[in-house]
Amino acid sequence: MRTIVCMLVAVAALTAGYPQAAHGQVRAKAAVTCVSAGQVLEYDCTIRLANARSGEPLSGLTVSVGADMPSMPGMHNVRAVKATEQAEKGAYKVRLELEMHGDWAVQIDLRGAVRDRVISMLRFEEADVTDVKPSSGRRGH
Amino acid sequence: MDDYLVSVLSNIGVISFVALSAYLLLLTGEISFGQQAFFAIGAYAAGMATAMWGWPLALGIAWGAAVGAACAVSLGIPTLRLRGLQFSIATLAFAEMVRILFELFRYQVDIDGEPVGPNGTDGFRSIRYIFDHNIETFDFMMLIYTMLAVTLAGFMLLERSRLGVIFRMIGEDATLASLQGIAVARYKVLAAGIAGALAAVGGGLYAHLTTYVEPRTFDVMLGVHSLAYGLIGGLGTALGPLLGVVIDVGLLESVRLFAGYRMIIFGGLVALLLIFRPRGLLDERLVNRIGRLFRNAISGSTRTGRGSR
Amino acid sequence: MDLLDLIDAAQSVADGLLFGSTYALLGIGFTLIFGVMHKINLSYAAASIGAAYGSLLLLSGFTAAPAVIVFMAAALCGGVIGALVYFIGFKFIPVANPLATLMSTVGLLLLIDEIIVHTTEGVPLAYPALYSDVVVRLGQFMLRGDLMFVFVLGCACMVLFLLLLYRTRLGIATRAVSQQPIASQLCGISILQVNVLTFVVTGMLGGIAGAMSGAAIGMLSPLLAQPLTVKGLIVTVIGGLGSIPGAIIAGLIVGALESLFQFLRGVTERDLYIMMLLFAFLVFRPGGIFAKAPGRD
Amino acid sequence: MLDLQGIAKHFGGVHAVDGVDLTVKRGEILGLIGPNGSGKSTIVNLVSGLFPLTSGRILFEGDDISDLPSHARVGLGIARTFQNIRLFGQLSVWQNLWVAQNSRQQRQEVFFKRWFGGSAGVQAEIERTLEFFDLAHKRHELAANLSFGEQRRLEFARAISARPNLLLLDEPAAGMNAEEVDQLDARIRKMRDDGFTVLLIEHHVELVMSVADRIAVLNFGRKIAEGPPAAVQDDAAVREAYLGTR
Repeated sequence: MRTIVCMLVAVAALTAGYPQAAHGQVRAKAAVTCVSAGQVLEYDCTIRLANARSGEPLSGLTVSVGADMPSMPGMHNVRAVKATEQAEKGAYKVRLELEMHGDWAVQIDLRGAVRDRVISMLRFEEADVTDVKPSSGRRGH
Repeated sequence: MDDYLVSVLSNIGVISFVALSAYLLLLTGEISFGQQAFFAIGAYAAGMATAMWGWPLALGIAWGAAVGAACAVSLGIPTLRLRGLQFSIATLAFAEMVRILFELFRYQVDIDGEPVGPNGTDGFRSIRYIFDHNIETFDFMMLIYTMLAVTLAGFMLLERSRLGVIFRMIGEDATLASLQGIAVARYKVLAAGIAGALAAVGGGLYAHLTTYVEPRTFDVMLGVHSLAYGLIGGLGTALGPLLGVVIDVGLLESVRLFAGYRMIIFGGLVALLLIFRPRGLLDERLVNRIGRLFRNAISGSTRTGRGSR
Repeated sequence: MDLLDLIDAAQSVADGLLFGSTYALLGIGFTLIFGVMHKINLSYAAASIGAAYGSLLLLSGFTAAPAVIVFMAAALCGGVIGALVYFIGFKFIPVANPLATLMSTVGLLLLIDEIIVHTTEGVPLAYPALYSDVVVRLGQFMLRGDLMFVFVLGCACMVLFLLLLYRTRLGIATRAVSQQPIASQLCGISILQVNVLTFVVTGMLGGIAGAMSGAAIGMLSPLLAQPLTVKGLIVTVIGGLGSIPGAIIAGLIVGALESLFQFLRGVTERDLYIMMLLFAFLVFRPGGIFAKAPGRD
Repeated sequence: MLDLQGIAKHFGGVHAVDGVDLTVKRGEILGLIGPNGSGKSTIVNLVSGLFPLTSGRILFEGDDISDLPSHARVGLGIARTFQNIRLFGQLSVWQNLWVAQNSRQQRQEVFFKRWFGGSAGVQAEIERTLEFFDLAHKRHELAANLSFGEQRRLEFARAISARPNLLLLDEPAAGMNAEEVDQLDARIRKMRDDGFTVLLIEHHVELVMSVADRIAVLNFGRKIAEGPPAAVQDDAAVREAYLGTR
């Protein structure tokens, strides 16, 4: 009983000290297209960033791109690479070096005027890269 | 601090929770291939609490832990009476059931004009708590490690307590333990419940760390790895599984010592290590020996202290 | 449900039953190793897939090798991998520690799987399907030639295997070791020899099962190892740990049910129901379909 | 104190114990002997609740305990040792004794003391037991690292720590040399003087004859004789069981 009371008090204390949500923050969305860069497992990706609500392109940000395999959490954590901004407004380019073919969660971290993280699920195969389609089961038999 | 280092350390911290969860059950002699199920339950429950219902993070994670513990207890009651191997397979079946249920689970609400919530195989995206509240990744890492430190302190206390001794007794010889008057079934369910809560805390943190989860994150491999951490690191102390995580995620994966061949090394390491140290690097004997050294050092110093008086 | 649906359902059950022979073979392998060592070899299904890959490697020099050769090569590779698994994962690990062997075989599972991923870069390879152009029609109902081939081959392997187990000296020694290890040692049976041979034989069986699943699906992928491991475990448990006839029947049942569930409810839910079946068996009937009365101790 | 009423245990077709009536009175040492496979160990296992009875009843201090799980029987004060030593090898000697201390007295301890380190009284009692069994210097050693003789003593000490009303000793002299048997003899006598009730199962006939107040003899799962040591020694049925028909 005493333990339960202690736990409740601890939870209450933790909740009280919490920051409030900063509303009205800019939320980003990203369109990612990747093509094979010639080398096996190397891909050139173009990222077009935009304000999720207004749709206007987001430029002048520091963008770093990492990748993780959802099927192996925390195991294939590819070191994040800085993306270079392109002439086209809101477009950034990056070269990814992956460890194996398959589904990757490309993780785009934005810093600067907008701080956000956008996740894009892509299937990297030998020839091409496709979006992971909704509810694509990976198994037959 | 380097972003990459922060992300690796955060991963190590989060995975440690699952490793500790599997370790606790290993102490009571049960091999569970299903701790990833509670990791998943914690991740979804905590994610739903913060992203969909707007709860604060601490409450969300506590809620995830509670749901995880409740599920673990209700799984433990029918399965813990099974013999070793059958229990392992039952937990495996349960974990797969949970994973598939999450593949079928769709429940989204509209937040800021965007559907948020679990969406079948696509998973549960935009658990954006740390971005909405401007929490730096470094601060979140510190949060993970604070909670890990608290958990470890709890384990240290457990090891010195009667409860820890009872868990180890059950693990070594359940029949003999019951002949010391220990209600084995009750303690096993208790251990399963705590283990479920721990894994769920890890899951809650993981969901907020990566901002997305999807069902296949929680497949059998995660559970198998978390078991292996305890066995590599050792079953003598709670530091063992942490050592296992550091060796695997920290050394093999992040330092890129063996580049893409990490899993081969890992698999081989598990197979070979068990030949030479069946109870891991930090096993009971080693821990006992170190403890004795400490005691000798302390008693030695008090003895000389007395002598000088 | 009208007649057409009924025929479709029956069709999927028949397909599943035919494919279930693969599960039955895997189940036999798991069961036999469990019988002799009293340990589960979790790397078994991965080794089977590995053997199927090995057969492709062995025959990579020859273009379009005949099917029989492909399967024999798979069996050969399976035998070799089986022996390796025994020496790495079982031989030197203390018998008294069941946990250690379980994990060492998990380690081997990861090892084999990852070696496959690395040598093939994770890309699925085509596997020769056999008699895929043959279809036996009975009105609306039809039997696929490749599945029938798999089934016939599976049955032949089972018959051969049972003959080996019950009619040869090796088989008798194996059964003796599984029932009375110490007594059989005193009778002059070398446990090491029997163990190695058991792993080789079950490895060959697994190799054939791996080749069979490759042939039935038409391709090989490292992603197959995990579901096949799970299916093998299910079959072993439902068949009652240690019962060979149980494993055979459970393999066919699981194959048929799986296919039926898939027909009725789709792929995702199929796996859910199979897992629920396994869970229910463990909780309510842990001894499997042919549960014996509990003996002494 | 302990009352076995027609207990039987069948394993498939094997009638390991087949309708035995036996009474252990408070404060006595009852020796239970019999040839190999006569069902002695099965009786201990039945009394400690390792497997269920096929038929019959077990009464302890007048209450039927036939259906109680084994940990509850320990709670009532029935402790035992094993024919082949069973210890918690990965735990220290002290820990082995600590958890075995499961008497009513310990249940009354305050929460903190009970789960962390034990109260002064409990600690003192463990120390006393350690001294009595000459294990005090091995207090922090893992049980697995002890010598055979020490392990036997630790097992004995652990059974005593439960402060049992009834102690079941399953072949405590197995594997001991003459000197150790003498020590054991002395310890069992001391325990009777301290008010323990003992059911002693033993192969070592001299030891039983020397310490037991009464002796019961089993053969093929049935009781064939019961009485004071001298009387049992002269019993024709007993001689026949041990030596075969003349």
